[in-house]
Amino acid sequence: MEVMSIICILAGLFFLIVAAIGVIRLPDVFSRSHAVSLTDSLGAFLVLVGVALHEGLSPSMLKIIAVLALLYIQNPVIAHATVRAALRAGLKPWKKEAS
Amino acid sequence: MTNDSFPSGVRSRPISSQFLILKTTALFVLWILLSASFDWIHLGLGLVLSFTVAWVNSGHSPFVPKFRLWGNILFYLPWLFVKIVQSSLHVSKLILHPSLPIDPRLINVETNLGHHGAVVLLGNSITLTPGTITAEVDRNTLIVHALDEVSEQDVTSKSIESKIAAMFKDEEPDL
Amino acid sequence: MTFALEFTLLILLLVTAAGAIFVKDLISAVLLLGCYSFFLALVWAWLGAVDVAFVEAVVGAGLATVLFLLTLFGTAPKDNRLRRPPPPMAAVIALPLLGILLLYAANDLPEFGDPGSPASVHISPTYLEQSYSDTRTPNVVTAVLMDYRSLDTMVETVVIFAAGIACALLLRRQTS
Amino acid sequence: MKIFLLCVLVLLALLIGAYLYRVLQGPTIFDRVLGLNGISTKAILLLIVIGMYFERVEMFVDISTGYALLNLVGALAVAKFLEQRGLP
Repeated sequence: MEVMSIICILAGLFFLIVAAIGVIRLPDVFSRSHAVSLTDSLGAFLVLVGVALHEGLSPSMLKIIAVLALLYIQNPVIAHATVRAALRAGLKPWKKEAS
Repeated sequence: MTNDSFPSGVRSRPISSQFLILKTTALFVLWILLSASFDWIHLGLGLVLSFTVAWVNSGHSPFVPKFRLWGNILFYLPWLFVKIVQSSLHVSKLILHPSLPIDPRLINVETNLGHHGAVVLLGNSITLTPGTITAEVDRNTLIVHALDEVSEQDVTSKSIESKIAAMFKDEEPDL
Repeated sequence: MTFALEFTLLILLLVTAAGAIFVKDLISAVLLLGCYSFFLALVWAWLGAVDVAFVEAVVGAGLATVLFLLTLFGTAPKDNRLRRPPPPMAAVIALPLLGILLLYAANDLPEFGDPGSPASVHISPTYLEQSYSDTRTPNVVTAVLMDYRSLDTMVETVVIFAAGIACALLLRRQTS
Repeated sequence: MKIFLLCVLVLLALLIGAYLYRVLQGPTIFDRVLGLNGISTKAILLLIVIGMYFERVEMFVDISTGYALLNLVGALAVAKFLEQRGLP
């Protein structure tokens, strides 16, 4: 169980690092939001599952699952709200130059 | 409590007792999770409070899924998760690639879902999948920002939409 | 070894605070203050003060951000730009000196978590041992705030309530 | 295990630095909002891993639930504000 939780946390950290690199490297708001949603949907999931596996069956595991459900419900809403605000404010998405 | 205070353009359903019970139950479960104590005082207080909050906030009750639909959604989630893992790997590959081979574009997606709940579910699924994000929703039209060609095909191939349409085929359209 | 996280968080705090001062428009400053509250709450949680961390998160990151934004809603759009004069020379010299003086004074404080420090021998053991049998409240901080000092807390609540009503009156939208 | 968790914590804090760079640097206000959302997700994770480090997860999970709920309110307020006000 311990090994499983360590593997889960490491895999989650990989996605978190990739997302952080993406947030720095990608060119504009719209593409950066993809990187952020990458973190939110898979990195956080794997880290939290790792912690829940470490805890075993207990009330705190249920609470962690509740936090996870909360993240999964709210993160798309926040990402959508931000991107919609950006689009309505008249930002143009970055385009690859025709080469 | 009537819904006369809403402007005429906004459609609002009357308070359904089903929705009230559902909301009370959800709030009560949250209360138990957060308090983690099982005295009579705590449980009774939680029940009263969650009912009060549900009652005060039941101005415009949204669509309440039937029991059958809940089951379908529960079976839909693992499938969505596999989808999320696939596209996460794809987006990671894009980001870690030295030359950053992205080609972002905005696409219009016309859907045939005639249901509020279905469109909300579709938009959330698209946003939750890395590589695509819903930027604007207007009834049956979604504007989606996709990171590259492969991500775009995720949306245009309508695999998510057909799945949701199969789930919602018994509901009467309300859009 | 355990200093690694503290140092990282404190450096993040410093960077955020400096950024909030030097950033150009007010909305960005509000967002940076939200970040600052997040980091401060993390520091509190790392030091073991979970209740303080909770209050910091609720008030600093949640309520304060929303209230600042409501205030910005009420102002004209061109006021969102920050026009700040450069800091006076005296402040640039005097404030770091004051900081060094405070650090020097903090040298005499007891160690973190020292069991023989005045704060942990005077009245804290009484609270820790007797609060549950006295008040039946499982959380010691709540017992101190709500039972031993309940009058104090009540008057504080009255003040906050009055301030809330004043804010609601000021921020009220004109319906006509 | 403790050493491993400490390394995870420090790594998460450094990742927050990347997002903070985006908040400080971001050309538009929306970049800053995006960075703030990323930071708050990381803060939730950090809190839970801190709880795991101290072996008192049940206490820290409560705070992270509060964080998550507040984060939603704050982010939606900012998004609504920007939608009505437009680009500053």
